[in-house]
Amino acid sequence: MSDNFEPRIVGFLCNWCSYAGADMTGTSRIPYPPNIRIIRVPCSGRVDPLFVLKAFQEGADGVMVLGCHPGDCHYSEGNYHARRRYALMHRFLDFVGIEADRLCIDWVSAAEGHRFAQVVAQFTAQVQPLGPWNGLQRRRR
Amino acid sequence: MNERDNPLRPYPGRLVGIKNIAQDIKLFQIELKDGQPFDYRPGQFAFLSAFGVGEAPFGLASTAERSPVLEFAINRIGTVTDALHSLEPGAVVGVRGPLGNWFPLEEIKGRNVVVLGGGIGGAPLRPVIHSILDHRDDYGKLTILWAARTPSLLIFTDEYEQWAAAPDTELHVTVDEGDERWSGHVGLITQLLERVAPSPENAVAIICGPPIMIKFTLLTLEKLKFQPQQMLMTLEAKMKCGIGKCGRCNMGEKFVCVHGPVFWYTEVARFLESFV
Amino acid sequence: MKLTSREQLAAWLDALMERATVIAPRQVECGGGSGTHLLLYQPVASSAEVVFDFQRTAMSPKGYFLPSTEVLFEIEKRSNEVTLDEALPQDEQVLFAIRPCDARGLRVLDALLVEHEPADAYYAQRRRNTTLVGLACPHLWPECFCTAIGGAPDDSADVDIMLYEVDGGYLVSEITEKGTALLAGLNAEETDQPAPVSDRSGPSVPVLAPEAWPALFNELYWARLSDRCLSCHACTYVCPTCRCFDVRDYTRAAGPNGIHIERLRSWDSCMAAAYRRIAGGHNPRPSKMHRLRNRYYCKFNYCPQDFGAVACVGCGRCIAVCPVGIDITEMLGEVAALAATLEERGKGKG
Amino acid sequence: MSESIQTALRTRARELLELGEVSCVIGYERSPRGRVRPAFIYEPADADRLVWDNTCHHNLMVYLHDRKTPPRRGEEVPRVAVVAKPCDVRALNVLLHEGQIAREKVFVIGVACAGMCEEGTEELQARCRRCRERVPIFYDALVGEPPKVTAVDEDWADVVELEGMSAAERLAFWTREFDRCIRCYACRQACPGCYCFECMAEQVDPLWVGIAIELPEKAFFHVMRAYHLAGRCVECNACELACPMHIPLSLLNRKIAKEVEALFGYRAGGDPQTPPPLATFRKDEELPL
Repeated sequence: MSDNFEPRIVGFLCNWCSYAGADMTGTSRIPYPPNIRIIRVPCSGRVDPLFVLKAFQEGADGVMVLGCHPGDCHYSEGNYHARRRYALMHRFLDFVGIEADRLCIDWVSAAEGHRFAQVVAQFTAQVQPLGPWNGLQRRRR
Repeated sequence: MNERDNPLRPYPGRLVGIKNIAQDIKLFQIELKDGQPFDYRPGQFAFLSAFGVGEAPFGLASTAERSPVLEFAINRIGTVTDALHSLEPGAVVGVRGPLGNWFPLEEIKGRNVVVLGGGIGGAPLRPVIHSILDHRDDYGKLTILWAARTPSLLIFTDEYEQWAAAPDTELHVTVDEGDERWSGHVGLITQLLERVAPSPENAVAIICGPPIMIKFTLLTLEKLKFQPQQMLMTLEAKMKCGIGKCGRCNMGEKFVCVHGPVFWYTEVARFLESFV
Repeated sequence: MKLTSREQLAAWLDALMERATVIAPRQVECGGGSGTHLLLYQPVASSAEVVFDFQRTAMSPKGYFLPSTEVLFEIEKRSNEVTLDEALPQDEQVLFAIRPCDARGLRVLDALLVEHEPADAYYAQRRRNTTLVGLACPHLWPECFCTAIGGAPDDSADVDIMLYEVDGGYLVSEITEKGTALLAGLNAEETDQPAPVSDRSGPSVPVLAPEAWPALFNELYWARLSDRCLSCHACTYVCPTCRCFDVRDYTRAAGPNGIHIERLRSWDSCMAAAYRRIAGGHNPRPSKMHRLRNRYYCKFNYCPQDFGAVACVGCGRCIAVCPVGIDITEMLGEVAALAATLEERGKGKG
Repeated sequence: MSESIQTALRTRARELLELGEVSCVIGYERSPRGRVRPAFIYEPADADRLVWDNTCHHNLMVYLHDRKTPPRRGEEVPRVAVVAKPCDVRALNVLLHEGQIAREKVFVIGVACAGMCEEGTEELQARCRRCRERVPIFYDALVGEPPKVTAVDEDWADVVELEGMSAAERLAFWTREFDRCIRCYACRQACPGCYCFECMAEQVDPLWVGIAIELPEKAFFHVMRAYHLAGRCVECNACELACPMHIPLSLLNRKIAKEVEALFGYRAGGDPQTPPPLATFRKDEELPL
């Protein structure tokens, strides 16, 4: 894959932690890859696997789900559910041909501006060599 | 190919006016672009497209006689109506029609007319009322029974005064459930109908509303000695084409879109499938 | 009548593929080498792909006239301006080896979609653009009952060209001018040999006359019959005459110059629970009894009244495909028996 | 063996109907074409229509969803009897856990099962060769003796084979398979675990999938359906057997079952108490992400 491919990444960010973390990254003027398109969600537990698959079908090359660190969920257990869900989803999507490396679930707190930048950079670098995702999509007529 | 040859093609119309007429109900005024001919009669319907979402059928709430502008009263209840409600004046919508049959207003000239409208079902009855009012001498007594679940759901309230003031015309309004500002009748349209008790003598009843309202209104009319051949109704069904192809709106062998939406009770009573 | 060999027929097909899309029975491998196959009408790139000897395809060829999904309009929307483009099909198609029952299915669809005005422009255009090359069945196959419903395994009424397999190749009968034109280039010799008559013996399936159906509408029978129905869409999708559809818009791309929308039409099925449910939740056909009964009435009572044709051609696909063994011929038999019983009972009372 | 089971089934069904214990017995019968299909017996005299053999593969639990509400408003939900193989009972367990079925409304006629055969052969279905549960976990009446069948070890060979491919090869595989789908929903309708009032595939607001019968919609439906059955699918294979396009749906379900077992040590339908793995969690668990 060409080196100048810029993956399109959709990030589902929990309102109470990673979204605020991303804010912190911005206000602290920490650079991070512009590849991520952020969608704010109330909790990582709200991220239905439907959203992830839909994102892939609508043109995402990678999808991130970022929630509160285990134990810190604003709703006490949403991220525990998300953890189980995506541990499985990961492996399943890989099985139908969407490489496991295109999906990431991680934890970023509201105070971790640096960590947010780092996680996004890491994931972008991980998706980049995979090239664009265009499987299971509509045939051009 | 001639554009007219594709019956699924919508024609662009511009929203020239949008009025809030009740809770979640707006009156859309549409001017067809490029002078597209659109000859329609009371009772007919058209498909409106909210481009990007899809199209759905709506009864025409206006008469060609009063204005070249087409009017539709639309309740926000599904995806298409939701999209229509989000539009601003000036927006372009698609119009496909007119479709279906119409009220036999010529046929019932000289007779007393009882109009029974329930909720948004009043929309296709407005052209009936307008036509009768505009040709007042051609018809006998006009009795309008108008109902909604709550006062905030009553449609065309700004016209009530005018309707009631017309010669030989009565307007009775009821709501299932009143509020602190409501001083009118409270109760179902069937109760109102029993109270008003219009005479079946030389009369025709015209009904539109939710299926359950039509069902019980028919029963009450029967109690008042209306015969099936004196009752007209317009039915609603899910439709995708409006031209008898998509197969969705049949009641037995009848398609609401082409054999209706206006039916005599005598026809409906012969349907294999119930409309409720 | 002409006589041609399979090799000559194949050569003609290969030449035809240069100028038209040829759709023919093709073996499709399933499950990645698990050994199962399906026979489907598909566009073919070479006569080598064509299966000449077959019973029936899993799907009827109706999808080449009323596609499972098609674009009705391409719509461009810029602030308050909208332009609409009809996406009318232009390609010339040849449907090779269509069975007489499937061709008859197109006649039913014609009655509904073309003759019943206004005509469906898309379907009508595809019909005009397509030449039908029929292939007679030597006899009825398992589940077939075309003869019970007015058809025949060698009925050439609805095709442009009819092929009959005979010793040494195929007899070619030119039915229409369109067919004659298509045959140009076929290497064949004139022959006096008459078309073989297929064996018409098949199951005896009594088909109740359309006017006899309404009396049975409220019988408990329909609830009992539909007990095992799963309310899936399989029978309606494989059926050569089912034509219900849904229409919806899709926004495909949005840019600074506006958005690109497609208005799509897709197959839909009267078996779906939500098929008649209106915005607001009311559903006049709430149970699977209502829906299965409607399907059969549509075929044997409504369509004859509305469009002048029984909407069943006896292809047997719905029987073969039903995961729970609902059998339209069994239903027809039971309905006829039920009608007879009711009539007896009526006489008894009279 | 089949014959004695069949006789016992008929006797039991007749009894239940005669005593008025149940309004209907859901079992299997032979169609006039000779194939086994679901049967609904309402009269004791019809009990002899019931059959049992190694082609009774339908999971009849799916029909219990039709009987969750009374036939007329205000009436009581009638009790039914249902013929259940061990795998079917696991599906029933899932439904019981999810509060779909009232246990007292179902009389389970459990059948000791020697396995079902592949269509038109005498060869056991792969899932039946692996089955270690020849007698249902629970029942109200048991018919038949535990058969002496030695189960082969579960090696997930079918799943492992696909796992061994490259992602691109897997994508090509599933593109080919999903492409044949006609969106007839036979898989979903045959599945006891798929009982949503409105399936995400047909939901219009929000519109997740849409009406098109094209690859994206087909793939979306199958992937999400399999995922929705994670920890709930009992591998009865009703979906695959119902599929008119021969899509190897069991591969999707089994991949998930394999991962669910590896991650959470859970197998669906074991009992009506344990919540499925995606409806619960452990705070201290370490999951590979």
